[in-house]
Amino acid sequence: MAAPLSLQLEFGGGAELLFDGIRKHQVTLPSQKKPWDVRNLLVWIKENLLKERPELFVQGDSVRPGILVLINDADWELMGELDYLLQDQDNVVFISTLHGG
Amino acid sequence: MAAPLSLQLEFGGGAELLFDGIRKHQVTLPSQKKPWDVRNLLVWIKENLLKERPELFVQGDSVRPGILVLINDADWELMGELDYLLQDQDNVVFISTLHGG
Amino acid sequence: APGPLLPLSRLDIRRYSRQLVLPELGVSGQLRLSGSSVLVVGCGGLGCPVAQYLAAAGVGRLGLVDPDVVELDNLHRQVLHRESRLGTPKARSAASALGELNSRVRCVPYELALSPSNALQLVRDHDVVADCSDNVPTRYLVNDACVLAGKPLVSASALRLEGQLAVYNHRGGPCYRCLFPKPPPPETVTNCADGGVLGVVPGILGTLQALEVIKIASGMGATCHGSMLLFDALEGRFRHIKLRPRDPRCAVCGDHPTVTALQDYEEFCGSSATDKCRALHLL
Amino acid sequence: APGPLLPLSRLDIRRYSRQLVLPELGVSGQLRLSGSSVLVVGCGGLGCPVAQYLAAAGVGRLGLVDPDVVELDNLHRQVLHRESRLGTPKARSAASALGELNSRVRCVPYELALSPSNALQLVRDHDVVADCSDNVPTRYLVNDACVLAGKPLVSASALRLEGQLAVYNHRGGPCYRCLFPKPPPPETVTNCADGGVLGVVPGILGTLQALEVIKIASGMGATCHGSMLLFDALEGRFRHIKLRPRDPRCAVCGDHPTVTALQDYEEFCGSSATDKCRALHLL
Ligand SMILES: [Zn+2]
Ligand SMILES: [Zn+2]
Repeated sequence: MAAPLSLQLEFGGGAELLFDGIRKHQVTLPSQKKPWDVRNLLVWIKENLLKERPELFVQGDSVRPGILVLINDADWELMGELDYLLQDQDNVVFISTLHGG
Repeated sequence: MAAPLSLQLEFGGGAELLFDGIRKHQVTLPSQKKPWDVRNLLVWIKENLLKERPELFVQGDSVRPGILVLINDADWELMGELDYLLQDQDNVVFISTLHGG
Repeated sequence: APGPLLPLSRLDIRRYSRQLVLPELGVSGQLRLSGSSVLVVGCGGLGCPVAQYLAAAGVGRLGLVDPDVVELDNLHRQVLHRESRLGTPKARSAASALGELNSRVRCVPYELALSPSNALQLVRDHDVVADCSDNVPTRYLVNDACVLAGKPLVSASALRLEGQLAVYNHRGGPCYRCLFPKPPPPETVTNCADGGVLGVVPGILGTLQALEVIKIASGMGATCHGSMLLFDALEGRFRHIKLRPRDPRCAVCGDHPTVTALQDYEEFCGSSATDKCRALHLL
Repeated sequence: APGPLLPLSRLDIRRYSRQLVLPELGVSGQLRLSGSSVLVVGCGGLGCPVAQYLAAAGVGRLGLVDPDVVELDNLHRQVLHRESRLGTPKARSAASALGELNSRVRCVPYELALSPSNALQLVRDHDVVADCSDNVPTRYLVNDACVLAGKPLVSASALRLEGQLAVYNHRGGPCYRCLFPKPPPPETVTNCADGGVLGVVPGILGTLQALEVIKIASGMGATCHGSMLLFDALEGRFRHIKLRPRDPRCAVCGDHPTVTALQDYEEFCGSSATDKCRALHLL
């Protein structure tokens, strides 16, 4: 059994608008048999935080194109993307790319 | 006996010019009987790092007016100033206030 | 004092439409902005971008203070001025450029050096003060005038490849003297003439300074108070510093202030209030 | 291609004296700057401060691309333009303002939209590209043209109270497509017209973008490559993000690229290359 995990989730660049405009969420993931990875986290967010229009946030089992995921201020690609095993107190940021000038 | 301490020292705002223009110094303070505080650190810097004109950096047992000291990104006044007991891996910044516009 | 909150005209709504749609600002924030006045002390490397973005955003009135005239070695960073205005007082040159950008803003040039005899009245006549000056005595003068007049002070500075930004005397936070009770020894102070400055560095600090002014004047709230922003252009890196609280023993904003009127700041600092010469004792 | 390194005139030495004294720049850096050319794609909220500080710093030649004319709702953030230039092409308005600031810089207005048919030649004619555009298809077009022409790309964006900055295709680092291989669904993209933008936010991002261009063009070295800077104006906070390396499977900069010529980017993105209307399928 993996113990419950405390995470700080942040949404920015407009992605926060899918979460009632709230940028910072302190969340606790319940304990589960397998360790929590980012793939599980996305499902958990979709089921527990996302209020509407999930297609604007997730696509398949990943985030939709144009959202950058940061784990402790590093591009998630450097951390293993969906397979990254979350640690207690991790900071995970979902940021929509901006195109305005 | 206090064990040796590894510190990152940084100088900026012009204070680096007293240290051969080098901004970041990774230093190890030797073990000594009493724990290292910032007061001791200033003496150590004066004796080991400061090349010339110590009066432009220290005044009495403290830094000269116009230098802000930061311990782990917080104003040293919040940490106890000269009496703060240094911890291994602390980051200590000495920054000269700028006045230009 | 804030002016009356006149409704936005149809042209104002067009002009500011891109920021009116922001829920954080909205019509009420824009009205507070256009009802507010800001004193910009110094129309140089910092003052130019500050005044430019405050005028564009629709601050009601801008007081522009500078005793100097435009010189050729200003133009690499003082972007409101022009080759055709070389020799013109900077405050007038800035006011004229701002008028072309936004004629709805009242720009008042003050072609003079801020001094103990005029500072308090000028500061009292505005809601927020932006310190864009270039020397130590003026930094203390502006601070003390803001404390005595009860005005928030957004202070920035830039030199070589570095910059610093802080909000003082705001919402119970510290003032400049709380941090720096004693002025630096004159021989340790470098000015832009001696030390140089990459022109875009005051541009970066000035735009950040304008943002903090806009947040205070529009009521969006300035989160920069109680903290300082440091910028290192060579590394391209920002650092957020947590500052000490207000010092109850501060000479000017403390519980028992000893500075209750403006002083002689050139004497206090041992240096002259111009960027041109470093220390009085060198004269 | 870089021009010949002409020596600095006596007036140049006066004009740039405050940055010539910086050991990090010096005469050799200034000469590289004045021998270099920069393409600024977009003369709006980002392009104005970028071009302003590049011209002030003494870049040799500035190409200014924008298909639009100056409108009243631009003036809260597009600080090179003026009320008297409403209706004038932005590229021309910007070039004219820059000429008044620094007549030593050659400013070439291109009153056109960057397109697959003209982008490659324009990018090839400059040493560094600043993407100050306002829509998704142009962002991919600029990126691909920079990769095909082998030019560094300094890219910034701003919306509402946020901004982002990165250097792409530089010193072996990633390109825009390495990070974003697929364009965002058009219905998820907000532009400044719909979402709004606080005017000073592109001012902050644009000055930071100008700094990165100056560092690359003068050879001071851009430390921003391989990282992204995020700015949140409400919190007044910067965040430095470590980015992935170049993707060897990237469609345009990878080891076996499939994009070897410019494409139809409006089709690729499913949206139009203007800030005005959001998605082609909505037309
Ligand atoms: Zn105080
Ligand atoms: Zn790529």
